[in-house]
Formats: sequence, C-alpha cells, structure tokens
Amino acid sequence: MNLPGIAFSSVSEFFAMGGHALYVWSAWGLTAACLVGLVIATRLSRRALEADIRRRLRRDASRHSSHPASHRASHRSSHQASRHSSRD
Amino acid sequence: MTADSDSPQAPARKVRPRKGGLWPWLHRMGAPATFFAASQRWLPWLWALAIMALVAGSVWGLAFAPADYQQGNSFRIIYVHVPAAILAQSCFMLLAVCALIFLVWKIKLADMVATAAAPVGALMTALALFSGSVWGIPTWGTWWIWDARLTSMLIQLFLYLGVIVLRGSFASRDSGSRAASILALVGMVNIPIIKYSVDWWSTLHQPATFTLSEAPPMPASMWIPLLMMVIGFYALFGALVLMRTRVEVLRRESRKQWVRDLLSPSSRARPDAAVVATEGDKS
Amino acid sequence: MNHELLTALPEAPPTSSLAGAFKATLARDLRQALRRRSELINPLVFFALVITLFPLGISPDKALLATLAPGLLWVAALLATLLSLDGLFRQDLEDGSLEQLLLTPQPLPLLVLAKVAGHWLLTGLPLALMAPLLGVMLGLPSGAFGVLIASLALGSMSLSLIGAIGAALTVGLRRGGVLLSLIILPLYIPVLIFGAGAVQSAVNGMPSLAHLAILGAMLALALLLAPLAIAAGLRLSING
Amino acid sequence: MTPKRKQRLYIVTAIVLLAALAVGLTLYALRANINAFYTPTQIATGEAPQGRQIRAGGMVRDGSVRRDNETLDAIFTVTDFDHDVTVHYQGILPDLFREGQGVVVMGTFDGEHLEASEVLAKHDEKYMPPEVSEALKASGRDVSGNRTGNLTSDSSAAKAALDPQETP
Repeated sequence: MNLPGIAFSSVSEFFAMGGHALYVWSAWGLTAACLVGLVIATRLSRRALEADIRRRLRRDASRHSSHPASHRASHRSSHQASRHSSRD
Repeated sequence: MTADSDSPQAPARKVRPRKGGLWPWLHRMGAPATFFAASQRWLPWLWALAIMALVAGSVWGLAFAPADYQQGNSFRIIYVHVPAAILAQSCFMLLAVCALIFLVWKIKLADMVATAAAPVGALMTALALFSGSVWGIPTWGTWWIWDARLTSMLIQLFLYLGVIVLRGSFASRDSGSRAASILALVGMVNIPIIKYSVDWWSTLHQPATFTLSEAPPMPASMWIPLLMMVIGFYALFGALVLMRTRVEVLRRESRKQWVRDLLSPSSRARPDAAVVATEGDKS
Repeated sequence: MNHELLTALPEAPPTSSLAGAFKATLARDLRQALRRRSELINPLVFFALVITLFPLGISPDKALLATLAPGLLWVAALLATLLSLDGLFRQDLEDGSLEQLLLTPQPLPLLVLAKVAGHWLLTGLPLALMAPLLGVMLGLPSGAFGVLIASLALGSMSLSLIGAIGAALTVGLRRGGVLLSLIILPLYIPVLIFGAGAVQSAVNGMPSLAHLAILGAMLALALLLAPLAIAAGLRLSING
Repeated sequence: MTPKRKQRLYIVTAIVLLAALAVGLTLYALRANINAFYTPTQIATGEAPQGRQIRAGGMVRDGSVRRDNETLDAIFTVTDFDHDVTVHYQGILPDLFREGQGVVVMGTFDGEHLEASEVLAKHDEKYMPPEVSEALKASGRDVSGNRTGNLTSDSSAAKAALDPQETP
C-alpha cells in the first residue's frame, strides 16, 4: 500500500481543520490532557507513597536499633507471613 | 485454586513439573510481590508500544488521513472517540472479570487491578462522551440526543462512579472491595445493552465501523491510523493500569517484608534488586 | 421480633421447607410493616406530593401535562420506591433479626426474595394502584390506565429487586442514603425507559405489549440474579 | 428423593424457567416495533399511525430538497428506494443534511406528508475521502443508491480508481 500524502497544504490550514477546528482540537486536546494528567498523577502518587513508606521505615529502624535481636526475629516472621498471605 | 483448575487427571499431572503453562504462571503472578517485580519488566515495552502507536496514529490521523467526503475534517475526532469508547467498555469488562476472580478465588491482586482500573475506565467513558458530543454538533446537529447508545454510555459512567465511591465508603478495605465487586458484576448487565442497543433500536448513532466478519467500510488510509490509535489506547491503558496497580500493591503491602527490603535506604540504588532476589530464592 | 422469626420457622412443614421459610419471612415482614402504618404510607404521600408539584411548577395546561404524564408518573413512582429502600434492611439490622436471617439453614437468596416480595407488596403495588388517580389529575387519557398499572406493577417489582441490592450493600454504612441513590439510579434507568415507554405508547394509541414484555424480561433477569447479589451484599454488611 | 435434592431440583427448575422467560420475552419484544420507527415503505402501506409522534428514517432523495431561505421552510423526500414520503420541516437543518444522505425525522404523519418537529442527519458507518466519492460518481456508481449497504466492493473499486491520482 502506498502512503497517502499530507491532507493539508499549509500549517494554518492544518490548524483550521476546514472550519471544524474548535471541535477537532477540543476533542483531541481534552483527551490528550486527561491522559497525560492521569499518568502524571499516578507518578506523583507513587512518589508520595514511597516517601511515606521510607519515612515509616526510618522511624521503625531508629526505634528498633536498640534491640537488634528482636528486629531480626520480627524480620523473619513477617517475611514468612508475606509469603502466606499473598497467596490466599 | 490450582487444585481445581488442574483437575486430577494423569496428563495434567505429567505436565506440571515443567512449570510452564498459563495456569501456573497466572498463579505465580497472583502473588503481589511476584507481580510487582514482573510488571517492572513489562512496563517499558508497553510504554514503547503505546507511545509509538499513539504518535504514529495521531500524526497519520490528524495530518495524513484524507478528510471524509461528507464530514470533512471533523471526522478526525473518530481517532480519539472510538478508541476511548472501546476502552471504556473493555475496562468495565476487566472490572467484572477482576470482581469474579476476587469473589470466587479470593485473589487480592485482582481487586488491586480493579481498584487501579476503575478511575481509568471512568475517564475513558467521560472522554468518549465528550468527544462524541463535540462530534455530534457538526454531524448530527446536536450536542446530545437521548438515544440508546449515548444513554447507556452515560449510565456506564454513573456505574463507574458508583463502583469507585462504594469502594471508598467502607471502613474496612475488604468490605469495600467486596461491595465494589458485587456492584461491578451487577453493572456488567449494562454492557450487552450498550453493545446491542444500536442494532436493536435503529437510532442515530451509527453501527460499529469495524466488525470481524467484513472488511472495514473505509479505505486503508483511514482505518490504519484508527487501528493504530486503538492499539495505542490499549497499550496506554495497560501501562496506566499496571502503574496504578503497582502503587496499589505498594500501598496495601507496605508493611510486608519485601516492600521494606525494596524501599529500605540500603537498597535505594537498585530499587528492584531486593524483589528479584526474594523471587529468585522462591523458585 | 426475634422470637417471632424463631417461632415462625419451625412451624413450617419440614417437607416443603423452602416454601415454608419463604412464607414465614414474608408473613413476618408484612405483620411488622402493618404495625407501623405511618411508614407504610410515606411513599404514597411522597408520590402524590411530587405529582402535585408538577402542574404548579410547569404549567396547568392540560395538553402539555398529558404529554408529560407517563414520564412524570414513572419518575415520581421510581423516586418514591427509592425513598422507601433505605429502611428495607435497616430495621432488621438494628434489632438483630438480620443476623438471624443469615444463620437460618434455608438458602439466604430465597429468604431475601421473600423480604423483597414484602417490600413490593407494601410499596410497589400500592403505588401502581394509586397511579391512575394521579393520572386523572395530570389529564392522562383513561385508555392508558390499564397499561399504567401493569407497567408500574411489573416495573416496581424489578425496582424493588434492584434497589434491594443497593440497600443490602449500604445497610451497614452510616451515611448510606446518597450512596444508595448513586449506585441504584443508573441501574433503574432501563426500567424507567421501558416503563414510561409502555405508558407513552398506550397514550399514543399503539400497542404497548412489546414494552411490557421487555419489563417482564427485566423482571425475570432481576429475579434470577438480584437475590444472589442481595444475599452477598447482606453477608458483607453483617460480617464485615 | 431426599428433601435436600428436592430443594436443589426446585431451585434449578426455577432458574431455568426464569432464564427461558427472560429470553422468550426479549425475543418477542424485538419482533415488535418498539420505538415507533418506520421506514417510508411502512408509512406508504399504512402501518404508521396518523396524527401521532413517530420517527421515520431513510435517504434524502436526490434533487428533492426545496428550501426557502426566508422562512427556513424545507420540503424534501425521504426514500427507501421502494416508497417515498414527503417531509416538511421548518428550522435549521444540520450541516450534514444533504441529498443522498440518511436522515432520522421525528414528527407526525397526516396521511399525505410528514410534518417534522426535528430532523437529524444520520451518519452511517462508512467513511471515505472526497476524491473517492467523486471517483465513484464519475464511474457511474452512486454511493447512497447502493441499497444493500455493502460498500466493500465499491470502495475497492474506488481505491483502484483513486490510485492514479494519488499524492496531490
């Protein structure tokens, strides 16, 4: 199949969309804006969540640092728990 | 779950040690930690596909595809309207399938996917409605008409909102998940109505352009970019849902050891090293 | 109230325990509702009030009202049903009989069906029977009264079934009211379209059997699926 | 049969009956004309009620549109290529309204013509570039005159016709 040529003869004609600029560009623009916005929002929420968990981990670490033995014990048991609960 | 699916027949048992096949794979993926590590590897491919298909489809659809003989350039709205509408319905089906998996097999990952996908589906429905009504002005001569297709899409938007709000309104997360799953399954009844409304009632909205049985009723220079956009939307949707599911996995498993290993200050340099390691000693 | 249920169930003959449990639950609900008559007439009063507002709000023009009447009557009846749904399981939840319902050996979907049947007998059916009276006030042609009653009776049964799903899902929530309408109204729309369509085509002098058939099909579908969803919703609301 | 099995039998029977009822009623309703939509043939054979609000649909016959720009009156013929119905409408017609194009008209039929309260241009599922439609016209084919709606052969013929004049 041979490629079709460009459908517009000038840039301004492309933006005018044959008089339907308002409809075409508002539909395309809003769609693009919403999708990009959703991607950005997801990234931001991931960053915020990771920062939140890190903060809690640091707090836990500073609390546990005085009892290294108990930390290891809890470490092992919670690891086992995660394996089990993730399958149920 | 596998005990049910791999029925105790001899051939199934023989196959099992190979560790291949869809069911064992799905079963492994049902574990959030495994999913988290694996989805990290899928995401770049999905993003690449999405961006390539969307950019190529947009450029072709906006600038190279010929204008329609009747609608002129307003026909170019098809390249965002149709993919959004297809995704809106696919996403609801995804919600219903996830709901079923969650309610029957109690696989929590299915519910996380549903949680992640519902807002994306609602957005797609809203975009399909918006681009459709914008398209309606130059073609039909009206923003909105209460015909079967448009009305059922609007109902679907409300259903999405209902599922999202219902999930959030329970004190315990599990109750909210189960309530939203029940509503998603009930709302699934609406999908066939949307699908066939156009065929049952001869209303304003045109029938589907693409069917499996017949050649598309438009020249290749018009439908190839449309196909690209549909593929691009699917890939983008997949990438978005994966991203959002990963956030949801992190949120729900934030007290599990693998998340601690992943996010502890020592493993910061290689974020997925810890997960890969834990997965490695499992198999 | 609790022992009422407990004493009612063993009375049922053991051979037809399904029908017995159904009847006992239905009878209990009806008995209880008839004790609280003021709550019983609430939807009817609401229905009449809303219909009264339309001529005052739109215009007392008879011809205009007659064209709007099918839709107005159906929307008002739908809202009246919605209004009554919030209390469908709430009372039982508060006095603990809902938990007992979940513990009975009979299948929960069946018992739930009995409760919904009770709800329909006490709201949907009276609304349907009252509708012609309000139809007269709106100038609805008398030829459409039969279809109006039939469509409302058929449709409100589906409305009760679908609405009970939402009521079951939200009964444990403190502020369930708004949420109930959000999740229920979208599912009500098909019923509303075909219900009002039946009356409209009767007003236009055309056969409305096809619309009634669709309403019947929706009812059959709702009877098939709704009890399961209601039961699941109740278990979720009670057991957390 | 044990009571338990009897119970199960009752439930299964009820489910089967209800499902059959739902399917049967739907099929019955689909055979009837549920949304008062009539083709010109149905109107011509007297199936459509007179003096009631109905919906009619078909193609605008070529060369039948007469407009009065002062009063916004428009008279045109809607056809399904077997029968015609004359439509009178006062108001602004949609952009896509043109001869040879599908329309949906809402209005009342008085036995002679349809007095339209609303005219909507129905857009079909076919799309093509303007050159293709011109090529079709040049080759003596009429896009909208194709009653079966099977355009696949036409569009491939049009594509063949289009190929030489590709890339303007």
